[in-house]
Order: sequence, then structure tokens, then C-alpha cells
Amino acid sequence: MRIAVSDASFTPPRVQGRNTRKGLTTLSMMPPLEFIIKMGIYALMTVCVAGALLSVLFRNLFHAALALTGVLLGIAGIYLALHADFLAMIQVLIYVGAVMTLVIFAIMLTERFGDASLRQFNHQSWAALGGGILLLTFLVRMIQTTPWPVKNQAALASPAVTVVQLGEALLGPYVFPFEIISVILIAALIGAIVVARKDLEA
Amino acid sequence: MIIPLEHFLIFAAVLFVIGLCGTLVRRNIVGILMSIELMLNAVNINLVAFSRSTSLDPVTGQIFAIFVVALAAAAVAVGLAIVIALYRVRKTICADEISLLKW
Amino acid sequence: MFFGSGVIKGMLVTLKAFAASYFRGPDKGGIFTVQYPEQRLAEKENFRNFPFLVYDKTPDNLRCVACDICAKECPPKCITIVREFDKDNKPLKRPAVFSIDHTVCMNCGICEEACPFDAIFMDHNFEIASTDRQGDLLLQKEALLKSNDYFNKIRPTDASAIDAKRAEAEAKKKAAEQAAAAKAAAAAAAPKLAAAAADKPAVPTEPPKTV
Amino acid sequence: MTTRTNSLKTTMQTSKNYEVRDPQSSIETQTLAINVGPQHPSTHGVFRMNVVLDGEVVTSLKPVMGYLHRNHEQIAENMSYAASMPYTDRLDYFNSMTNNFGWALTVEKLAAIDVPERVEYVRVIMAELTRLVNHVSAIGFLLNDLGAFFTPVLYAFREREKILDIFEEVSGSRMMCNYFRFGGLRRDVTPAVLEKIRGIVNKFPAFLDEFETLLTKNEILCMRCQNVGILPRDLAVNASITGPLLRASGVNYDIRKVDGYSVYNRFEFKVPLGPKGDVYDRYYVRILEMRESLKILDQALKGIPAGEIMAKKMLPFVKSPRNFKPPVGEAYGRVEGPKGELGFYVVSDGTAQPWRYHVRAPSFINLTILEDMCRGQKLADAIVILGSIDIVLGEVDR
Amino acid sequence: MEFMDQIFVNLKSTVLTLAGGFLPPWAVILLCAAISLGVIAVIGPVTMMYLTLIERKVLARMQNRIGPNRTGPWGLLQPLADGIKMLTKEDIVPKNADRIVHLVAPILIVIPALLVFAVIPFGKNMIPADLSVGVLYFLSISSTTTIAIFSASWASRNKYSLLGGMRAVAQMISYEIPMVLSVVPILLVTQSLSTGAIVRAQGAYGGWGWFVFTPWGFAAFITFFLCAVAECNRSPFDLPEAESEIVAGFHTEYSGMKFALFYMAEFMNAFTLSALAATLFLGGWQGPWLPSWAWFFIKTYALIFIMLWFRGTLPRFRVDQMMNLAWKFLLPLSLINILVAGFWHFANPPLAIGGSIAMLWASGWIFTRLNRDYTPEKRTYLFGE
Repeated sequence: MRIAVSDASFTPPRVQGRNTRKGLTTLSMMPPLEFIIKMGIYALMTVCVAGALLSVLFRNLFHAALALTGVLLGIAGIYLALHADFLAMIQVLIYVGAVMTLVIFAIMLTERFGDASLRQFNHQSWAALGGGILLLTFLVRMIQTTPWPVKNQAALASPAVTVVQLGEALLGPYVFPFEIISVILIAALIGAIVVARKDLEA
Repeated sequence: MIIPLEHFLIFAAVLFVIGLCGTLVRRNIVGILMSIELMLNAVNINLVAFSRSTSLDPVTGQIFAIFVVALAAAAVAVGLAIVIALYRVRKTICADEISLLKW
Repeated sequence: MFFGSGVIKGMLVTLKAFAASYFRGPDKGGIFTVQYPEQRLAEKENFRNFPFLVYDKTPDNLRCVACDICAKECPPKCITIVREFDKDNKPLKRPAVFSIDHTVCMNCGICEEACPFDAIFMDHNFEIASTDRQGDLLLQKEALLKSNDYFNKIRPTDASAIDAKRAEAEAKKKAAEQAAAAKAAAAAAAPKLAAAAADKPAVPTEPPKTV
Repeated sequence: MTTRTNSLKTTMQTSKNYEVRDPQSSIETQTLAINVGPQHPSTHGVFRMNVVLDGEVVTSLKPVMGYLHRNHEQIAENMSYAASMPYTDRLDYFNSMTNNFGWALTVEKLAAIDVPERVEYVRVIMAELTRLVNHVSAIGFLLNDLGAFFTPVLYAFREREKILDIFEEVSGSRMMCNYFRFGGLRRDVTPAVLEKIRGIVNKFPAFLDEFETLLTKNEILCMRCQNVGILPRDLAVNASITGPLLRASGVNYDIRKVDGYSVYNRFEFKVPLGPKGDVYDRYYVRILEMRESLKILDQALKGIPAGEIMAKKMLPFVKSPRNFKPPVGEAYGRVEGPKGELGFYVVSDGTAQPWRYHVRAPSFINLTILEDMCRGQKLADAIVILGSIDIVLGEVDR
Repeated sequence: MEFMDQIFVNLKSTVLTLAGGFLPPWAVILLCAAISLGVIAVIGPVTMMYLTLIERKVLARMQNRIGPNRTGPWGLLQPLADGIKMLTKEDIVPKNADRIVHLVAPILIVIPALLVFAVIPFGKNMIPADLSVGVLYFLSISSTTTIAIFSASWASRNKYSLLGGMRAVAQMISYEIPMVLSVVPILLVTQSLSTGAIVRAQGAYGGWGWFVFTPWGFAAFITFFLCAVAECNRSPFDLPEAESEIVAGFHTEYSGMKFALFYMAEFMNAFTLSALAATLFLGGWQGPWLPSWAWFFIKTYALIFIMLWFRGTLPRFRVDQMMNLAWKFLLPLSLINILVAGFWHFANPPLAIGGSIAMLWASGWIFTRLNRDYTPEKRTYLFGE
């Protein structure tokens, strides 16, 4: 994990650790800082899990939506921890900016008085819980046992994926999926408008 | 990377299971849509974690994650449009009351 | 001409006002605010606030004769007058009680117009806020009394016109008294003359010419 | 959130740009009934509108009035004629001079008092000055409802202050003037005051030009005001609307021209008419009317004769107004107030107190068509239309 | 000049070297971050407090009056007085309001307003955090306020605030897209998302290198500034809190410190958005004689003056007109602008300048003609005799 501390920021060059010319510092030899950052990420993870649980369990749907917004922001933080800066910003912009607003609008349009008092969960809640825990144990066992081909430590500290690389990849090898996505988005747009439009031909 | 890959995968798995339970348990369609969002995000974390730690070309995972985000947005848009239209006609959005294919 | 031109021209007006407020004088578009407690606006002579009673020289010889015209004329009926009676309750030409209820009075100035004895006029003092609604807003006679020269100070033209009128009426009255005194003296002397010159017809003394 | 009641069942074809279709036929959406209540920043005083909104569009609007009712007409029947003159100041507290003018005119018609020349000229000057004050502030408040943060109002008030100083110097009080008497005036106008009035009248056109550059061609104002709250000619005439509202809809009816009361027929001025009758026309007709008033003031200031200020007939009643007993009979005097035709109807039974006293308040009558203009418009427009009618609650509720 | 220019950076490095003496190296890094955070935590609220005073003074001067001058010399202590008043005011929560969300909403609004300061280049080498995705960070964080405003209006269970909330969401979304698109030409030309790089790219040939002097830059600046004014709900677009129509819009039911938070968030948004506009288009801290941070504050406060000037003059848009301006005028203009920026970048000079200006002028003319029914009509007034 490196802090986005480049030479143009407030820190004077002399004091930092080994300062590679690319303006990035590797802090392997500063254990306390690593410890703080590690604790930060674990805290963020627990916050996300707690938010996810809340968003599933809240009776009032509006509170569930706010909890989900918290989870999404947490996940953006996790992306930062994984050096995916661009993706974190995209996540905040699209999910929290647009998708959650849409969800909250839908909640507001469809909520009727006294909805919160109805039964929010159907009868299969226990079965679903059991199946879920079963699945979780299986997944965790699988994660711990398989030997993941993790790269060596030095490569791991390679710099973050810059926007330029992403741009070239999007319009280089992945140009076909990129065009298909735009077609899908247009289709979704038209579909949403046609379905939700108040029919005026009365 | 000071956090080993396994921790990210476990975190994503937990999120995925919570989303799955939410989808199965919720009666309100908008609630179900929100839980599906949660599952998609869990998958995204896995993608980014793998691209960061294992794949030779770190860009592919993030590209895939961007596509997933775009698709999820489109899915929610259409899903909620259907929900609003449904609510206007049947004035209820409880999933188990909308079982008929025709109304 | 193009879409935003009206908006821009309008904004230039406010910008001009913004600049003028720093560089222009008060009457050429600049700031004309009068900082109230420190600076004050010149008081207009005809300004009317709550009425007050006028007395000449000493507070007890009041001009008001308790004729109650102003109380009858006042639209919201906020003046109450009680006439004073001396020992053997003969009515005197002075009010024992004269009170104006400031919460009711709308300082319309009709009492000033209707008063035949120039006793009540509209004041200029407007800083009379009070903390208690019931107590001191019902002003009694003592609080209402103001001297004639205060009246001259705040409303010079009206006051001088009224003083001139009163002085002239005074002079006329004195002249009438002298004439009456002279007539009385002449009447007292007349019987002697009549006795002396019973046979001479009385000369018709023509009445003193009123000027 | 009240669901829509069946009272909207009938299909009402009112103003052409929105027809309220039968709600049951299409998918029913929830309407929002809100109280643009007595305590609201832009209802020009204590006035309430029960608005039923479908989204942002107003479907029905019921005005609720009477919060400022002070029983003015009953009080006037228990007081002498002259004593109710200060109460007419409180009718439309923005233009007390025109209210006094109306009441003085009515009683003069009742008791057949002829008024000296100089008084007629001074009355016209004071009435036209009040028209300037009222129109300038009305436009200022309209801009306030549109959202311009107080700048037009404060420019308007800067000019209004100068005119109110004149009223204070002449009558003794800035807004509650109580200056007119039956057959004359309370006090004469000194030459110094006439000089000051001439100064104001000379400087006013420059202010008006600056005001117009700020507002008339402003695109946002045009967008917000054009084709909003259109008042068709026939509806205006049927609902007996008077004043700038009527002239904005193109009906040529100005009492100063129709009756030619006082000395108005001696002055040469024109009556501006609006082509469409929407909020923009009402705004611009008021500006043109101000320019006409300035012409009248010019001519009046030039032609004002000398002379005494109280009719011979009324001299004995100056000192004792309460024993002025007009002959038995009734009279209806009307004046072209800035807000419309301000009429006073009085029936006298020969005693010192009127037997019946009624005020025709233009704001009250202009308010009756508020719903017709607002239906189909947005909520923001309903507030602007109310502002364009230019009501004062003192006159509406009396 | 170099000394004045880097005065703050040198100040900080001296403090760090002093601390370096007795603190372990990793603590020095934390201290450096802490100093930056402290500076932002001070600049944010202080700019907000004195922006309220500047707004009241400027508006007063436009209306021929003086503005607050009783509290302290020239009214300088007025923000203090306002702050104390806000603190002592009773904090009323409506009975059937949603208590938790009613409390959370103001906090949700202030957090993005403060987070956004991290990316603004206050001067040369004075960027709190020069992220490689700086501009995108700014835009995405400021887009989260939509949810906060809507939850504020939805939680206070009041019809006026519901109307205000709906208007706010409609306005924020429809003005976010033209804002993001109007920034794209800048990113095309500088090939980097970081604000520091953008400002350095505008340093060419003296003061004329600013992007606002290029045709596409000017069009993008107009679009961006209008969207910025709409984004922080200020004057011609202050529909969400339209006093004359819906009392106080989404913060009708807020009083005391919560209302102060809304008020602070609005002004900090105004400051940060004008700072970003100055950074992107007016060459951030680039400037001939004065120190770099002085240039930054001059440009930012010039843009803030324009926002106040809007507030002093213009009436308010109606909901549909506001949406129409965004979707049918600003959005197509910013799309065309990206095309023109590309053309400008690759065509050789004479053709580039003439071509892009012609393209922009034509598109502007076409869009105004397409929106004909929103342009003012000519009216003739006749005079009856």
C-alpha cells in the first residue's frame, strides 16, 4: 500500500523514506504506518459488512437505502486500498451519485402509508439463512485451501493502474465490449422511459 | 500489498452471501434490487483483488469491473421503471403477490 | 440581440449601483443611509405624533377649558376628560382629569383641528417606546403638559400664527374691558349728570369701534 | 398525502393549455394538497390559498380571506362623516391619498359641495404621486415573488421614500395621510413643497429607464412572465375586474377618462393597453402608466392656480366636523385608484352619521379570478400571478 | 518573489524538520498529513463564515445600502454573532419526522463539502493531495450531496420540503451531466485528470495560456460556471430553497446548528466550485507578479463575486425552464464542445481558430433557435384614447 504522496504535495522531500524518482515512496521499512493502514482497511471492511447486514435487515426501506449507500462508499474505499483509484471514483460517481438516487426515488414513489408495519420478510427466511451460511463455509474453505498464484512482493508494490492505461485498454483490445455496453445502456434508457411513462393517450 | 489476497476474497464472499440472503428473504421488489446491487459489488471486489495481485496485466480486472458497474446501472434503471409501472397498476410491490404473468 | 443580452444589461445596472455606492454622493446614486441613532433626518414641521396639552408660562394655567369637543370628535374615542369642581361644586373651566390612551390613539390630528381654544397639538417626539402595555401608555394630564415655547420650538410657523392670533384676541378683550370699564364708570357718573342736567337729553355715546 | 377526491370527476375545460381529464380513466397519481398559508413569505399579507397540486401543476386553488377584517364599514356607520376619513387611510395602506380622494369625492357629491380650483389640482397631484408609489412597489414585490433577491424592491423604495417625504411634509404622516377634507384640504401646499415635487417628477423618468433596463428585456423575467396567468378579455369584463389588470387584457376602461372626475379632463394623457393580458403585460402596463402619470404631474404642476383651500360652504364645519349633516339621499363616488376602481357608496338619513357605508375594494374583486388564471399553471406561477394582481389585504378584508 | 510564493511550503518543511528531530520518520509523515488536514479544517469554516459576511456586504452595496456594520469594525464580527446565534437557537425536530435521518442529513451534506478541499491547488506545491484522478474525485464526491439533500427533505415529513427535495434532485442530476462533460475537453488537452497537472499546463506564454482564452475553453467555462451555480443551489437556480414559493425548500424544518450546517455546506460548495472553475479555466495559481496563492484567491473570489452578482440581480428559473436549459442547451453545447476541442487540438492554427469559433457560434445559434418558445417574445403596446 503506498500513500499517494508525490513530490508536488506538502511533504518536503528530505524527510520521507526512500523516494524513487517516480515520486512514489515504498514504506516497507515503516511498520507502524503499515499497521495503521492495515487496521484502517480492516475497519473499513467491518463497516461494509455491518452496513450490508443493516441494509438487508432494516424494516424501513429508506434506512436500508442509506445503509446501502454507506456500503457502496466503503467499497470505494476498498478499491482505493487495492490501488484502483479510477474505479473507486467511478463507483462513487455512478453508484452513489446516480443509482442510489434512482433507488431512493423509486422507494419514495412506491411507499404507501403504513408500509413499514407490513411483514418485510417472507416465510423462507430461515431456509435462506441456512443455505447462505452453508455456502459461506464452503467458499471460505475453498479460498483458504487453493494456492493462489500471487505475484512476488516487489511486483505487488507496482504503481496503481493509471487512467491512461485504462483508456488505452478500453479503446484497444476491449473496444468491442465498450461499444456493446453503450448499445445496452441506450436500450435500457429507452426501455425505462417507455415503461415508466404515464400513458397520455387517454 | 500488506493485506493478503485471501482476506479480500473472504470479505467479498461475506458480502455476496449477505446479498444473496437479502434477495431471497426480502418481499419488497426494490429491496430485492438493492440486494442484487450488493452481490454485484461483491463480485467487483473479487475482480479488482485478483487483477491487483495475480494477473500479469493489472488492467483487465478493472476494465471488467467498469463493465459490471455500467451493466448494473442499466439493470437498476430498467428494474425500477418496471417497479414504478407495476406499482401504478397493482398498487403493491410485494414480490409474492405478483405471481401472475398477466394482470 | 443574442440570448443572454437582456440579462447582461440588467447586471450592468446592478454593477453600476455597486460601484456608485462607493464613489458617488448620496443624491447621485450613492448610499444615502442615515445611521439612525447617531445621525438623524431633519424633522418635518407638520409631522404629527401623539397629542400634548399646551400651557402658557406655568403648568397650572392650562389653555384647555375641558369643553370636551376633542373627546367627542376623536374617531377612536381615546381622550377622557373630567371637569374640575370647586368646593361648592360649581364647574370650573379646567379639567381635573385629562388622559389620552396611547394604545388607542392613531395620531390622526383631528383633535388639533377641532379644538377651539388651541389647547391640544400634535407632538414630534416619537421615541416613546415603553416596556409595559397596561401601565404607562395611558398618559394622564401631568404627562401630557408641554410649555408654549416647546410648542414654538417644534412647530414655529403654526405656533407663531396661533400666538399672534391669541395676542390679538387678548388685546381685543382688554380693549373691550377698558371700554366696559369706561362705560361702567360713565354709567356711574351718569346719574349725577342726569341729576344735574335732568333736562339735557343724554348724548348717545357711540360704542367703541372694534378694530 | 390525501388521495384525489371524486370532486374532480367532471372534466373541466378551462384554460386551453391544460385540461383536467377524468382522473379515473388513466392511472391515478397522488395529489398533494398544500396550504399556501396565512403565514407565507409571498402572499402580500395575511392571505391563504388551499392549493391542490398534481406534481407541480395546480389543479385547484381556493383563496381564503378575512384574516385582516376590521369591520371598517360598521365602524363608519357609528361615526361622523369626517371622523371616518383617517380610517380610509387604512383601507389600502399603500395609497392613502387616493382612498381619501374617493371618500371626499363621494361626500362632496352627496352634499353637492363645489371644490375650489387649487384644491382640485393639489388632489390630482397627490393622487398621481400615490400611483407612482404603488406601481413602483408593486413591480418590486412582483420581482420579489420571481426570486430577484430584494434589489428591484429596494430601488423602488428609494424612489418611494422621496415621495413619502413629500406626503409627510404636506399631511403630517408618511402613509396615514388623512389630508383631504370635504370641500378642501387639511393644509395648503407651500411653494417649497411644489418645488420639491417638480424635482422628483423631473428625475423620475431617468429612474424608470434604469428600472426598465434592469427588468424589461431580462430573459429570465420574460420566460417566467410571458404567457403565464393569461386573463381573457371576456372573463375580465364579466368578473368586473378593473385597473391595470383589465387594461393589460386590452379593455380600454380608465375611470379618469370615463368619468373625467375632478380636473382630469383638463389633462392630456393616454391609457396603455396590453395585447395578451398575461403577467408580463400587467408588469409593462404598470410601467407605461407611471410614464403617463408623470405627464399628468407635469401639466398639473404647470397649471396649479393660487386660491383658498376650503370651499365656502364647509368653512363652519372646519372647527366642528361632527355637526356636518349632509342632506338625505345616497351617493356613489369612484376614483381610479392604482389597483382599480375604488368606489364609496354612502346612504345618509340627514343625521351626522351615515346610515349605510360601503367600500368597493378593487383588490377584493380582482382576487375572484385568481383560480381561473392559476389552474393548469405551476405552483411557482400561482405565486407570481398573485403578485401580478397586486393585492393589499387591508383593502381585501376591510 | 520566490520567497513569498513558497512561504507556506517552507513554513511547513521547517516545522517538519524540527519535528523530525525527536519523532520517528513515520510519525513525521503523519504530522505532515495532519498539518494539511488542519489547514483545510481551518480554511473551510473560516471561508464559509466570511463568505456570509461578504455576500451580505456585496448585496447591500448593490442595493444602495451599507450592510452589517454594527458588530465590530465594518461588521467583521458579524459571522461570529451569526455563529453564536445559530448555536443558541433551539433545535426543533418535527413530531413525526424520521429522527435519525433528520439528524444524519446535515452531516451527510457537510462531509462532501469538506472532503472536496483536498484536491484544490491553493498555490504552487500547495495541493493537499495531488491525486492522479483529482478532477474525477471532485466531481464524484460533490455528486453525493444529491442523496443528502433528498434524505433531508424526505425525513422532515413536510410538504414544502418534499417539493424542495424533488426539485433539488431533479436540478442536481440534470446539471451534473453537463458539468462533467464540460470538464472533458480540459482533460483531453492536458491528458491528465490531476488538478496540479492542469494548472501547470496552463502556464504557457505568460497569462495567455489559460484555457478560458481558447474558444472551446470559453464555452466550457460558461457551461461549467452555470452548472456550478446550479450545483450549489445559488441564485438563478435556487429552486430547492425558493423562499417565495416553497418557504425554505428542503431545510424548512431545520433550525439552530443543523440549519447552520446546511448554510455552511452551501457556502463551502460555492467556494470549492469557484476554486475548481478558476483552476480548470483561469489557470489556478498561474499569474505574473503576485505570489501564486494570492492569484488563486483573487480568481476564486472574482468568481464568487459573480455568483453574488447573480444573486443580486436575476430572478429565479421555473422548474421546467431550469431543466430545459440543462438538457436542451447546456448538454448539447458541452458535447459539441468536446468535438471542437478535438478539432482545435489537431487542426493547424488559422483553420483551428476560425473553424472552432464558427462551429461554436453555429451550435449556439442553432440551440437558441430550437428553444424558441423559451426566448422572449416581442410585444407591441397600443394606447387607448
